[in-house]
Amino acid sequence: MPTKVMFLILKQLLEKPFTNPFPVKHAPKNVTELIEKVQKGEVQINPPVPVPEGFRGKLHYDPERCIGCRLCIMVCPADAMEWVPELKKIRHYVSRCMFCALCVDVCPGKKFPGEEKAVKALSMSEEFLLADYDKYSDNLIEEPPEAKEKGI
Amino acid sequence: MIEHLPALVIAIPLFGAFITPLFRKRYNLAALWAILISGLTLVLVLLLEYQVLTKGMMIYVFGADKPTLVLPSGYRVPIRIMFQVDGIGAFMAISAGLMSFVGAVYSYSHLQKETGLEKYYTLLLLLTAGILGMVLTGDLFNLFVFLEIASIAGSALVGFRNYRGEASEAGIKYLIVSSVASLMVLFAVGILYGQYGHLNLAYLSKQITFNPLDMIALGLLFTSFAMKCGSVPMHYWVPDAYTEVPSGINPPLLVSTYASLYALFRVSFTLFGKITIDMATVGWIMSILGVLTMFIGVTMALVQKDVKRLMSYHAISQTGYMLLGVGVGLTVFHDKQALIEFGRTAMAGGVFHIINHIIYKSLLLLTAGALFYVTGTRNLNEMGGLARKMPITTISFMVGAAAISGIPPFNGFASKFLIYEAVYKLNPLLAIFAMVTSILTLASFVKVFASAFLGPPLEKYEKVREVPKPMIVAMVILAALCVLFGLFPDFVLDKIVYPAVDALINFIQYQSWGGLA
Amino acid sequence: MSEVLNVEQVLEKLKNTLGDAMLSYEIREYTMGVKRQRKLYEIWAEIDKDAFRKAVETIFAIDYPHLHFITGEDTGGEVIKMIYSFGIFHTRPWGEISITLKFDLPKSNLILPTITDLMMGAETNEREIREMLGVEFDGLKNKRHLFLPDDWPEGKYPWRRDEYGVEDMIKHTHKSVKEIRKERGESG
Amino acid sequence: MGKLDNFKRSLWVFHASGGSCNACDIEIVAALTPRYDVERFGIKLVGSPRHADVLLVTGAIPRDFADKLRRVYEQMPEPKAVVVVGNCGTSGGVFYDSYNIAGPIDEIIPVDVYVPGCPPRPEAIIDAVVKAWLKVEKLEKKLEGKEE
Amino acid sequence: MTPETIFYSVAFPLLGVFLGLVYKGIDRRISARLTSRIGPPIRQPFWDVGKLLLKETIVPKNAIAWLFNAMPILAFASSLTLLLYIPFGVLKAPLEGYGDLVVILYLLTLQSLAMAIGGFASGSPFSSVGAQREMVLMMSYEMPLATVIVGFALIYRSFSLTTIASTPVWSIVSPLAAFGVLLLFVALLTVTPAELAKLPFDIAEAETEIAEGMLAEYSGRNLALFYLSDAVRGFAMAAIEVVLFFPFTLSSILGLSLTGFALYAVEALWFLLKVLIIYLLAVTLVRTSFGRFKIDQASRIFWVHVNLVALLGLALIWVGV
Amino acid sequence: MAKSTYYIPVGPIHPALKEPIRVEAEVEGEKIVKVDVKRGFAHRGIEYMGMKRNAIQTLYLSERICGICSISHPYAFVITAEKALGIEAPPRAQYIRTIIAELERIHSHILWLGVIAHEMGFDTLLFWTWKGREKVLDLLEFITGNRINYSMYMIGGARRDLKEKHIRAIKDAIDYYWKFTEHMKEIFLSDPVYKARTRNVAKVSKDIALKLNLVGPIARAAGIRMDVRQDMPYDAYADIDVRAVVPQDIVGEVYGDAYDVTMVRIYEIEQSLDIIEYCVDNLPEGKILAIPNYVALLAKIRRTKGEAIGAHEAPRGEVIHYLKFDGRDGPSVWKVIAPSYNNINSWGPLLIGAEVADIPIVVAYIDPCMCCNDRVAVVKTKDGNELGYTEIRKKCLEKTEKIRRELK
Ligand code: SF4
Ligand code: SF4
Ligand code: SF4
Ligand code: SF4
Ligand code: SF4
Ligand code: SF4
Ligand code: SF4
Ligand code: SF4
Repeated sequence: MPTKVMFLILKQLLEKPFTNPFPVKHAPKNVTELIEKVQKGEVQINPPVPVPEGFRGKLHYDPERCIGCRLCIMVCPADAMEWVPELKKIRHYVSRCMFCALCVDVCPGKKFPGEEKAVKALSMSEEFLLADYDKYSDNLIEEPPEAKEKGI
Repeated sequence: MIEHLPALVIAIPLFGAFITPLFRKRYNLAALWAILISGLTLVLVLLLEYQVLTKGMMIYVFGADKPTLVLPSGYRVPIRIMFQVDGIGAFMAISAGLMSFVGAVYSYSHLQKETGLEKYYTLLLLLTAGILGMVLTGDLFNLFVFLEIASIAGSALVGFRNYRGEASEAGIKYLIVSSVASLMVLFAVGILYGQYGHLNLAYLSKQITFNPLDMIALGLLFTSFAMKCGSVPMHYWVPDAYTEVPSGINPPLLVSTYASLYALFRVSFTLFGKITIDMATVGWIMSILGVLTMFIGVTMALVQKDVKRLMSYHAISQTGYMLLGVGVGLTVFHDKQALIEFGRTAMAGGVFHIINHIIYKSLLLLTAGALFYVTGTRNLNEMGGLARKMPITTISFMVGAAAISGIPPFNGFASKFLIYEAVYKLNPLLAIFAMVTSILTLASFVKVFASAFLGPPLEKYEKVREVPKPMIVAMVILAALCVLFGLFPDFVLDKIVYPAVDALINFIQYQSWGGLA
Repeated sequence: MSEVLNVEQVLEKLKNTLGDAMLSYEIREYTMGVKRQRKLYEIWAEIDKDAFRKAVETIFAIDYPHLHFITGEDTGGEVIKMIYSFGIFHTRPWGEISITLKFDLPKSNLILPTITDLMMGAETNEREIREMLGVEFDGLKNKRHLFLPDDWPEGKYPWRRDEYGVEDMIKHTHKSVKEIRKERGESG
Repeated sequence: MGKLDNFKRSLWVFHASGGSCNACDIEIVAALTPRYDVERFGIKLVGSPRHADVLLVTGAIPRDFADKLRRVYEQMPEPKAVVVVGNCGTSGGVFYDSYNIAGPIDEIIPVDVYVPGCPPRPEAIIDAVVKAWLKVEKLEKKLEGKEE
Repeated sequence: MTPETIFYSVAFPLLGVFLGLVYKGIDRRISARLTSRIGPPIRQPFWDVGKLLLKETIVPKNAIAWLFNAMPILAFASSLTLLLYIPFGVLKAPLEGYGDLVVILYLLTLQSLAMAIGGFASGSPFSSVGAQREMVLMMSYEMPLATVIVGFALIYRSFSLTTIASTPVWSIVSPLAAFGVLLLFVALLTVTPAELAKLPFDIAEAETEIAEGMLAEYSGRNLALFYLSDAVRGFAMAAIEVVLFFPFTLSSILGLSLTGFALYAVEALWFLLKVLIIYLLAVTLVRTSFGRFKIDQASRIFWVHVNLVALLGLALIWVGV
Repeated sequence: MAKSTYYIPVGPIHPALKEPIRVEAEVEGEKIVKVDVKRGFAHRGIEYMGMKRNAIQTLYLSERICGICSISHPYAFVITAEKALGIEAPPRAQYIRTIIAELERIHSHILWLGVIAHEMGFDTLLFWTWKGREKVLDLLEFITGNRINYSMYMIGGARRDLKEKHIRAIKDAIDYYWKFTEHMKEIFLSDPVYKARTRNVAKVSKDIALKLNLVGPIARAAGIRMDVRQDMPYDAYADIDVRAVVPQDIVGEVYGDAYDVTMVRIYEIEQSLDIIEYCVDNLPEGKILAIPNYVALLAKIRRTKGEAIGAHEAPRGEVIHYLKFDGRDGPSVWKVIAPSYNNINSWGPLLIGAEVADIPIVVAYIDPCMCCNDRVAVVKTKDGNELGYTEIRKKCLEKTEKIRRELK
């Protein structure tokens, strides 16, 4: 019984697949080797679907710019910011964040001498490939470097 | 000695039956006695078959100086009662001997809780004797007498558990059906006797002219035997009887049913064998009845919830295969070429199916009995998860179910395959129906299997154990036969089935008492 | 279909049937639209709790309503403020009039008549309120828990702000990495 | 050829969701659809935990769901892995101070890979697959090391 | 049994398993392409099986262990036996003469049956519903299947597949009967997805309805066996269709006069190609372009529509032969 | 079949339900004779949490009620809050909000079509529709910065403006979807299997729909002309005369079954396209936030007392919020009614007498939003297999340790 779907799929058979073959087309035999090769530049990885401008990826925190106003903590819906009283800075947990960028909106930031405008301490990066074995890994926590060193 | 075999085969169980009541209250002894007697009978019928195979048809004339003397000096007509054992008769006798033995073994522990067992075993042996008489006799009136014996013993057994209302009712039903059938037989016998003045089958078959009265006689015989073998549309008594009878009796009772089928074949092939014109019609009627029987039987079975009742409907359905196989043979009985091409095969299928069916259906009914034995119910909805408790019963059931559904390599396949292979040549629809029935049968048995044996364990059957040894032995014997017959069908076909079929086909030989006259 | 009334007429009907039981009432209007501004009307009424059933029946008599929600507020005092909101004349463009009934239900006698006999679908709402606030509905057939498990402890009602509340059941899932690092011995 | 080679290239996934907002769940489904097509890695969504190699969990796991999740995890045959998709499963996320959350998931069953995001893009889920492969390879190396 | 037969009996099943998996791989790849995806590599089924063999095999507490474990073996064994009855190109079937279409019918049934019993034996409600559906479905499609078989028996006056394969059916029937054969082909094509438990008749394994149905409780080695028997069955079914309806040899079409090994090789490849085409048509295309029917709808389709087609075909053949 | 009744638990983890809910069905053969729906496996107590947080946090919490139509709850929330606080969003923001909501409707309806096809094993259609859906997701990501959970709304406006490039992308997508919808109509409404599986399945009459308080496409498929965008318009809908899409207007007759729902949804996509076109063409100029400073906003909330009811027509039906501000920077009472809250009412009556195979369709056809639904806590008394749990917990900790060491 030929149906419309049949025509549809036959047409699709002739078209190029819609799939974006990120990162490689099929499962590689050995990923470790593959990654080494990629690092050496021998193999190219297919990029993911590009993110648009204004994409809300992992939050980037620049402690230098932070004035410790705690506005970000006030608005954060996910309690992703932790106040570090010893440093009067904050610590951000990527694994708690809901990527709403409210904190970015409210952050006043700091103006360094010679700059025209204050630059926010918080910004949204384009990084979104965040899978990790440990939710407390360094990659998933944004904090002033000394916070980790001193264990505060 | 050997020449007295046919008489001994009847005499031993009869003798056994009369002795059994002496074991009042000592039921175990009675059971052992019955096992002994039926075992002996089994040995005798096997010997009988051997004789028939090697020496040809056996004749035994009661009261004659020499048992083989059919026509004592000067007579042109046989006057004495005689047994005439040909292939098909011996074939049926084997079934009977085997099944009463198995039934007796099974009953040993199955019925321990009942009372009045000496009567039970008496009846069992009587039933055996009746069946054997029916299939061995060469005399029409004698056939009637043995039919009566088997019927009465049968109905008493059906009603054996008379403390159950259903059992008594089923017994009475069985008795009524049997009496009606017997009356019709008697009437037919009367018609024939009135016309030809003789009762000897072989002699009658030579004389028959097929005048209107004969036609009536044929009709009466056909109807009554069809009724007794549970063909549609007169199948209503079967489920009741099979369900209510103690499971140990199921095997011989099955044989007694097929003894009627035998009688039907005997009448159609031998008695009216030389009537060339209308045999095709009778054959067609038989085939169509067969298809209807198998189809109606199986559809009725699909909706049953009582295990034994369900299996009884399958028994009806399976009878259809036999009718179909033999019916197709009968249809082309007088078309030599077609007979050789497929008629004989079809008949072989039908006849082979008789013994196969007796074996696996007995097996199934015995497993049903085992289920009843441990659960105290026949309602499928109340059973479940028994496979882990009763592995041997489970396997026996699986073998039986596979066999009845015609799955290779079990015996059901062997005979059904012959039927498929031959039947489509007469009419393809017949084969399709036969195949579909098999599948429906399969579905139905999977259902039984699933609800009784599979599924999560039920609390109330926590303490259930496998059934006692004798029951297991009985089941295992039959299961083994299912497999053996399925694996080596050629042996069975050569040794007992084709001789039986040829006996039906070569009615001339029967008419001449094996050439003795 | 019943006759379409405007908001004043609806209010009039309510006033007529309830009489003194109508403690206070108000028609709120909201202007919607940028290019073509038009108005929407809502009736907010405070009633006596004994007149509740009558009020609902009146609404059903005007038009088969759409039940917006049933809720209640426990302000921590002696009463629970019940709020019933219905919409009538929905299915008509700009026509839906929302009627909100508010009344105080004393905690000493948290019993209300059901409205499931008038509207089957209200069962969900009533069962929710029953388990959330502990309000019994007289005539509610299915009293099994809706959201809460069947073995929910007696006398715990999540929306209550008194001793029947669930304040003690809160779990804060976030842990500071400070402790984690200490546990793992990663930092000094 | 490593012992777990076949395992790596044929991951069958069972998806359990409890107390998620569904965004992660639909991104998981999206990962199956033509744009991302994880089937090209041999990944298949299966309907029974008995067939699964990987348990994908989303959501903050309400208290009475925790039991179910544990049961599903136990039903899976070894070797198996757990991947948590989304921040509310990873840490509780926005639902951090509810009185009804048994999560985060790692307090209920052991987790192998986390996929932060709210919701993560389908590619991030694929990235998690790559991370899982790496983990399997590490395990493989260790097994080989032992055998020698 | 000659040594040759024994050799075939070992080699054929191995080859069959291999081909079954390859065809499954191709099927998945093409199906992916039909839906605009890249799809898994063709070797994927091998990895799947390897993976399953590596996994723990769990027997659920509620299951009846011995039956539960026996059924996958039965299914696999029967699918392997099935292969032994199929003539492979011009090669004769190892078991030719030992059985034929009817046996094949039963072997096909046996696999569904093993799955159903396994499902019942797992003691899970999903599996039981799945198994029940399988039984209902089986009852429904068996009649058209039987009709097809009887139809062929009518033409060849034999059930033997080798006899059937030796002469193309189209060359020995009248035009009327040829039309009948065509109808039988249509019926058989419709039965194929049901027989293989593929869409639109994968009712017994409906993932979204009853959690993979009969197989819900299976894992590890047992699941691998079912997986393999499913693969083999797919190949075998397509092969049977080729043997029944398109037994044309390449040499007869092109008039080649090959002998010996070359003949076998060429014909074997040709046969594989034909099987692939049928496989893609009857399985891949159909399963990709349909949704799942409900069990009663499927039942009705087979009992009424497909049966009518098949019986009409049979009638035409009967008249035409 | 032999056992006359089986007991089939569906869920809470079940392939048909990516979301947890438990339907316990007693089945005779294939017929369902008794149903019991157990909700509560997705309770996160959001309303409760919202009553403790500030309004901005609560607004974003409301976005996580549901990720499928992630903008619906924020939309209802901002409308309610604006009504209660007396804030009026700038016209441009109103139009932008409407555009986002309608884009979301497109993605959500296509999602539903794919899902219901998937429920009947029709994965081809799932793949095809979702392939088409990627376009609107890309567009939404382009506009808002994320594929799902757009974080676009704010009390008193919207957070991101539409630029020229966005408008171009929207127009492009609209063209694409006019064609795609046409295809969908052809394929869904003509496919024999699809029709066989949906026609007369999950059938509700108009009367029953009213009595069960059903909302959204299901109510409309039953012939009730209800649509918040028409009955109580807000934002840009107030300028457009939106009319409820009902089957009687499309084909002249009403079955109220899953097939009609399909039809309604497909035609609503077209309606959405019309609305977006109008909004894009008539987009007012101006600012997008009434109070751009969040701190000031929170301060205003703290100062204001008020209550209001607000509704938005989500893809699945009406979302109603009730908010009461009482001197805190967050709501003191927050009540959320999601469409599925009402629509799940239909499962009981619909499932009885249906077949097992229909469960997923009945369940999926209302497109349940358990997340919206289970707003309430479920706490179990402490018993059960505590031991098993501790063991797992131990294993889990050991494993963490191991992994951590391995990865060093
Ligand atoms: S992006 Fe949102 S959730 Fe994440 S830290 Fe900022 S405010 Fe909190
Ligand atoms: S990150 Fe920004 S908002 Fe947060 S404390 Fe620092 S300056 Fe203030
Ligand atoms: S992580 Fe975020 S997007 Fe994912 S389910 Fe949880 S709340 Fe939703
Ligand atoms: S200890 Fe490890 S395994 Fe356990 S919850 Fe934490 S991260 Fe997960
Ligand atoms: S209906 Fe949707 S959410 Fe539910 S299982 Fe199917 S695809 Fe998943
Ligand atoms: S129902 Fe929705 S809004 Fe309410 S608590 Fe649950 S998830 Fe949150
Ligand atoms: S209706 Fe459903 S999808 Fe829409 S916002 Fe509510 S929960 Fe989410
Ligand atoms: S359950 Fe409803 S609200 Fe929740 S994610 Fe699903 S559709 Fe959205």
